[in-house]
Amino acid sequence: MTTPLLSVRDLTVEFAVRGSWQPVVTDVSFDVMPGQVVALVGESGSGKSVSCFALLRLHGDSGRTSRGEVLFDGRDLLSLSEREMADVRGNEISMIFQEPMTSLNPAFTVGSQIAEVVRRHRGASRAEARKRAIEVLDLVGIPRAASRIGDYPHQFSGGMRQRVMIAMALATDPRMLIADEPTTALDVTIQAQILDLVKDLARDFGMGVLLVTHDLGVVADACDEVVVMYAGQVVERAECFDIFARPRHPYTAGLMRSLPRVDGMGEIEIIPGTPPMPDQFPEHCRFAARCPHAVAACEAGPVALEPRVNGGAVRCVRTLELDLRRTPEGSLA
Amino acid sequence: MSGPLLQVRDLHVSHRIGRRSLPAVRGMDLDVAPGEVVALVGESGSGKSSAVRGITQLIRPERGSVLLDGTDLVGLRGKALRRARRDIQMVFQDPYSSLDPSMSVAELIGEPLIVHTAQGRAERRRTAVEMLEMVGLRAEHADRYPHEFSGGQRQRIAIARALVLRPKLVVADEAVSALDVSSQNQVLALLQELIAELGVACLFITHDLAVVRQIADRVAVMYLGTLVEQGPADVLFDAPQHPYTRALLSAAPVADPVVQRSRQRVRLTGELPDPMNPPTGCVFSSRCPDAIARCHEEAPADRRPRPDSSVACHLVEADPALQPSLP
Amino acid sequence: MSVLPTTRTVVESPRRRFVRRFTGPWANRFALLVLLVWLVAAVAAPWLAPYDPLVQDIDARRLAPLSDGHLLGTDALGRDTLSRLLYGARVAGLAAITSVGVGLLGGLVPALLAGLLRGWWDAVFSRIADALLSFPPLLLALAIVGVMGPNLTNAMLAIGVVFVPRFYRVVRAATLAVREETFIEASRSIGTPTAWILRRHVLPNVLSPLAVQISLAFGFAILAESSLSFLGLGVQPPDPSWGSMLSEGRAAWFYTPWPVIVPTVTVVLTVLACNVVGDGLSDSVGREKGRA
Amino acid sequence: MKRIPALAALACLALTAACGSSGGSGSGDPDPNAVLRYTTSAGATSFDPHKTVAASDFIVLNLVYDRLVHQDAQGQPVPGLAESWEFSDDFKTLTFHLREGLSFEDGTPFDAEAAKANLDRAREPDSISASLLSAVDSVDVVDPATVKLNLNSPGVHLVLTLSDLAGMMVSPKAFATPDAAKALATDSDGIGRFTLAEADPGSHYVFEAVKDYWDKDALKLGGLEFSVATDPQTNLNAVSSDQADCALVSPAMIAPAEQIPGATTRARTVLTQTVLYFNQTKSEFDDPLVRRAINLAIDRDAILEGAQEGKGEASQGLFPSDYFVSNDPVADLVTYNQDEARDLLKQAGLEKGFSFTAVTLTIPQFVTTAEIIKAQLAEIGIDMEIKALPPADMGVNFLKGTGDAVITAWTGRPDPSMLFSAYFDEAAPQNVSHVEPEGFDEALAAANAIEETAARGDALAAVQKVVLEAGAVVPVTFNQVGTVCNDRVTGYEPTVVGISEFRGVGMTD
Amino acid sequence: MSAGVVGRRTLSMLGRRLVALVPLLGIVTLATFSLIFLIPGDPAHRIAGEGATAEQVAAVRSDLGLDQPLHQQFLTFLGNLLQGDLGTSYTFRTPVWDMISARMPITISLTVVAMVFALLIGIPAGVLAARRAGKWQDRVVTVGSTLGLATPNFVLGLLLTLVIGIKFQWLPATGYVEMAEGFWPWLSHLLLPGFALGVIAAAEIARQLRASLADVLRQDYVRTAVAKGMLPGTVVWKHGLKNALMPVITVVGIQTGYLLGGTAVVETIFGIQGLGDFAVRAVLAGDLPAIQGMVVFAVIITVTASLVVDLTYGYLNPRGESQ
Repeated sequence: MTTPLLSVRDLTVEFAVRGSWQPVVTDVSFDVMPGQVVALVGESGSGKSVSCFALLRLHGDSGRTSRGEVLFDGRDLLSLSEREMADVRGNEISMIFQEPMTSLNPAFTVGSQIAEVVRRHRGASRAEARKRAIEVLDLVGIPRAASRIGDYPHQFSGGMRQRVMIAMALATDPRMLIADEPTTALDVTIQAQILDLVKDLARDFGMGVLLVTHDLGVVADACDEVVVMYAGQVVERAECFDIFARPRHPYTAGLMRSLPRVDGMGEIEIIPGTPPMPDQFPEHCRFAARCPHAVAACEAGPVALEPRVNGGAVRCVRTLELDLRRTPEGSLA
Repeated sequence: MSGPLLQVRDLHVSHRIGRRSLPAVRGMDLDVAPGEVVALVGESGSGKSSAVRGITQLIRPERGSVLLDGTDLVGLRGKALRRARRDIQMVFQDPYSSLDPSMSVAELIGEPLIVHTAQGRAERRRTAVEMLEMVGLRAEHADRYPHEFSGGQRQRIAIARALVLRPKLVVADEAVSALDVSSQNQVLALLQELIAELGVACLFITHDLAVVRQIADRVAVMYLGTLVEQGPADVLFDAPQHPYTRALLSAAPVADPVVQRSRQRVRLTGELPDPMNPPTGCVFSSRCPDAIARCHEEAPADRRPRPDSSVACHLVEADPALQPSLP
Repeated sequence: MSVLPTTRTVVESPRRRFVRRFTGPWANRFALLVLLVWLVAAVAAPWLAPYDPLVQDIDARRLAPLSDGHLLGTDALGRDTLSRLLYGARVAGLAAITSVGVGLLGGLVPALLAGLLRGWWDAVFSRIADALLSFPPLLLALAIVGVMGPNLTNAMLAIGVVFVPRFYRVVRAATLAVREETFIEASRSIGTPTAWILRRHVLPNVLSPLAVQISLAFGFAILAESSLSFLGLGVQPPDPSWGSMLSEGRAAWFYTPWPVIVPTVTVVLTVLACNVVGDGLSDSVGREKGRA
Repeated sequence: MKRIPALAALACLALTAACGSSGGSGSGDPDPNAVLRYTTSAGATSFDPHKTVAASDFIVLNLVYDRLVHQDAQGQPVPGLAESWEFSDDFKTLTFHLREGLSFEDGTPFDAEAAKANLDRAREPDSISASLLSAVDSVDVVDPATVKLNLNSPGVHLVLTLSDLAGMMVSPKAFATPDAAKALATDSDGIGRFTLAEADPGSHYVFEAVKDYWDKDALKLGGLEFSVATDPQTNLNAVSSDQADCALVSPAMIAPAEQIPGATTRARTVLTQTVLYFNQTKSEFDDPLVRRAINLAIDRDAILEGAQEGKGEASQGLFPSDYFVSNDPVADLVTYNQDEARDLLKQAGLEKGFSFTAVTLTIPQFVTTAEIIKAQLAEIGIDMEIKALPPADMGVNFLKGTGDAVITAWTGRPDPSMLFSAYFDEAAPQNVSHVEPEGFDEALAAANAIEETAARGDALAAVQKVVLEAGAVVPVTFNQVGTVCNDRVTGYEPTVVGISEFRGVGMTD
Repeated sequence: MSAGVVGRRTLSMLGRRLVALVPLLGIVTLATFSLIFLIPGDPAHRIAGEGATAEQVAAVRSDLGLDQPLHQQFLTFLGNLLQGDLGTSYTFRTPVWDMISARMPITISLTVVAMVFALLIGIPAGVLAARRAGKWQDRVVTVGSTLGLATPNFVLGLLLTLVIGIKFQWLPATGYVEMAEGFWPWLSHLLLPGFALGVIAAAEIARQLRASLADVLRQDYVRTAVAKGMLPGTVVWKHGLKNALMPVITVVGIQTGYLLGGTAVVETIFGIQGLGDFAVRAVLAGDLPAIQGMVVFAVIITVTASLVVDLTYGYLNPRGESQ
């Protein structure tokens, strides 16, 4: 196997809450290989977005990375200077966001916003940058790209804006793309188009993609590897087909089963309660309070992320005792 | 049961934008039987929210009738409309803005009682607490304010408020789409349980097909202001007739890689046309992968492939026995 | 159905939350204290003032503070500065209250009507407000005073007219914003009568931005009153106003700076307090930003 | 025929220190092209010397209009446009010998015809000077260089009267047109040291020196810029920061002005007096008892102290204490005696008091004076409301009927009789109530028939007694007036009349 | 292309704004005309003077056309106005327009200098505070601007004349000279009054910019710019500022009116004979034509300012017209 493009090790992010630092994300580790699409899955508040912002150090003054390393091509991004980091952003690692409606600057034309990043990182001339902008807009399937680079973001629909965002992210031929809920705000038919585009780009350009989402449907559709987060921790990490077929963590299983499916398969089950807030994270298993399989051992102390059967990792003391597969009848075995 | 509870006929709703009028719903027929859950599905811009507002008279429809239990809501004004509203209550999409932040939970749940009943303060409070417990909150929550609750909890409050008058119909406008997976589930289950228990009919508006499948008895699919297909949920999901319904279903990913990656997909190109100038002929003709020349020229009439469903598409074979005989 | 876990936040009504947030920063508490002091001074000036503010004592002119029973000294005519300051607070307070009252009278109701009814009302009222807004504030006040004659009542009236379009705008915008809120639609969907919606949902939510404007208007009114009096267009001599005290003291600040320093500090402090309270209000009444 | 000894010696009596002071402290010769920047607190309401309503306009107008007679700093008459003059023995004819070869700004030659036209215009009923010239019956042109005034009564006072607005010469062409009054209001057309080059009425005036002016000693400047800032402090600031070369100083400003480095303040007690003057047709002022009561209710020392920083003099009558007209006859009329004031009010049936409105100037000194008067009148039960108006139109408004009384400054007049004629003569436009004290005409005529100073002083003192017994005015304080100039200014000397003519003032580099 | 589109849109917006001005100016003119009815009692009587005889009052009445029907009076007023005839000042007996036009350059100079001060101080301060939100720099700016807003400009003016003008003699304490006499003499006379006048506007701009920029810097598109690798300066001054300037421009428009009003006080203190000084004199004298002329003129200035503001909106916000 090749070496990972991005390797995240024990990433811990803290946020200032009423004057004290609260860990919001604890010991997150995963790898992304070139050409691979890795999904970071979790509900809101699970720390998935915080983690991916921390990779590019985009979490403003109120957050800090207190531990861990983010190795990109062997370089630790967390030890770079601000200026060096700025050279990485948008150049070697690009990022797209959830809200295409608000992620583009309304005051500048899309052409200038794309050209800007080309000029910044490639030192291209105005004309070259403009040419590149047309090229990438064309690549992401914007019709009549040459005539649309003079338009402002508000003149594009949501799906088109997300394409523009992707075009902007691709303009510098980055080796890695971080996509934070790129399809959540879009209609399903448009969502499918965008997902296909991302998949194609990963495949065609050998780009590593980190796809942050809460939608297991999106994961099932597009990803190679899945990292499931709950309450600021990675609870399970595995190859896509395997994790869907044989989830090893009760939360993963619960999440999959709580989801209504458009194909009508399976009975819906509900995870009772709500996830804990960062200031209520327990020392022991963070899912124990909601876990149908919880036993006394679950509350004995911190649970480590252990290697998982069939590869990956899982954070559950009972993982080997439980069979969390969905039976054909849709009930627990 | 005799006849539908809600009978919508030829509903037209427009929005005024400056001096221009933007048609959002153009001719919609829809029935909801007592105790039935009907889902109205569509993407953004399909006009489903406008349809809801036209049905509940939050916007006065341009044309058409909305019969609730035999009374036409269109044209009702003042007191009569207010009285009629007792039977048709709403749950809104955004649980953050649909509850007045300056009112306590008990006041919020009690507000419909002030309007429609002669209950005194103490009685209202008792009723409110009852409702709170019914939606899984506790009596001590009654004196708190909306901002102290999570989204799921707020939506429970909104449901309590909608059900406190025991209406005949609850209209839920994207009631769970702003919620997280786990609370979405909880709220959905609660809603399902309560409407079954109270025998309330529900018009459920959403863009999420998976949710529809879970909750709906019947489904109506909207595209650009018109219903393109409607029928029993199982039938519609298993054998969608309209190309748009098919596209919609195939675009919604299934959370199972094995199934998902082996599915046949109907790829749509392009985006929703401008509602100010819809395509000629069939509204879907500009994006339809199966469109034939006729589709661009003539708007299809509703066809009935089965007694309980209808499709507006030239390519669908109608059951001749069910086709209304033309004069 | 399962019972939910208890919510994490402490039980707190919006009013208590507002009080907690508002009284949090020391600047707000200090500003409130300043305004309170002046309120008491204005109300109780006749009892608090050690001397008659008009009584002259040519032999005790321009005394420095703390001399001869004059806590803040005396002015060029031997009048007690403290007493004049206290009575000046009345003038300032009266000016502020009257002008804000005029502003509210002229601005609030049309704005609610325009915001709720839209259409014709909105068009007419908004045109008038625009027209009023195109008069520079102090000049409009000057013109009114110039035509009606310089005295305090006219000056206050004039400043009030300045506030009308400003209040109008704020209230109209807030009404329009509230109108768009889903909870109004939700309430309408229940069948709530319009008057009830107005009273129970619109007004409370319009009041907070208005409160902010009012406290800022108080500051401006005091500033404008002192400016007009400084120019001799407000309070007529010998009645004390902070602005006229400053302008009188100014002729002789060569001899002693006190008659200038005292009213200056007073005006600055009071206007500062009004503005701080306004800022504090706008920070405190805002809806909970973060979603629970 | 004898020349009237002007008020030379008398005037100097008032000056004491100032008379001895040297002109300017500047060194070197004045630069003939220098422009002096002067800032003061009032401009001109009109450039029509005859039809203006403000006597104080003289301050600006004297720059552009020469008079038949000029005054020196001590108030003595000196030749102006008339090289000399003489009376007939009975003082009923006054003959002026005019300077020859002069012409007006518009080129019209200055001759006896022109002088006659002006004198006639100054005697028209709507002229401010009409009452001052009521002794003149007719004006005859004797020859192109001689005019003769035929008088109906002895006219000793006329010489100095003609050194004021009354004697200013305007081009006859300018006032021959129908809307002369309007045109002259904003532009001058005269004969004098300067021409008006630019005027922003009420705020800024630029004067250019006339080339080859006949009196080389009087004109040492290339020009004069007049700026008006109502606020006295602003005027001082202008000199402090070298934005002006000279500024008017009023009593309250003398001490601060003396602190300005590189500048010299020259001020002296002058004939300019703060008064409270009644509109006898209004409020309770038709009753002489009331008017006299007010005269007694006022503590003038307190006002001198409070409003003028002690600079000047508390009035004991209409003239300063060392003036040639004695205040003795009115000593018990102009004094501070509240008991008697109350008594008089009681006699007038007003023991409960009354209220009235006094207009005054927006200038701090006057506002303060008014405030003190208000406080003092309150003690005898009279409630005075103060209404402050800007200098440019306070007088106009008062004359139009605004206010029941006015607190203002009467600018010094070269001849005491002018003061009497201007404010107490029934016909005088400044006499707002058009009421004349009984016996006034006779007393004044008698004074104007006496040439010898001491005797004339006594006669004028009698006029004063008539006026004050009628309570026609309340004298308050005499002012110290002067100018602060930076040390480049030479030759400045304050005049006893209290008006800066800038005669002989120059500037060094 | 974009420039053309913006240009055309701007032009059409300008057109619409100009059309919208018609009713506005109509109301303003009517209001100005109506000032005469605010005169307590009979205006003719007031103008003629309290002691005037009945004939004199009648003469004034017919002179001013007050005996004509109201609509006629208004039409006359409007007609004169359109011809630039603002009447003749009662006090100075000079056409009001002449007086205003003579003083206009002075006051406009002063206002412009004040506004330049306001922008030069307000914008960097606002940007600094927004970038360092919550830090000591932010607090300094906040305290400074709050203080600036609360300080009456006459207080500041007095202080400046005394300290800078007189004590240190660094700058002239009073007066005004025309630019024709040189740029520096002109500017130096306007620095102190301009500062005294502009501080409130500077404080307002700083506050507004701080609020809006802090808000903009939290926007998704700013995060996008950072994620693109844009350097902090570009992010703030390009992406942030252009969006944050909208409310600031509004403030600038509003402050133009306040500045114009403030000249009344500032010109009095600095002995500048501009329009503010003129307004104060007219007001003190109750000189109705002068007051009316003043008001009309001031409205024209503020309306022009708001037009400029709207045009700037068009540039800053390609989405649409105002707000």
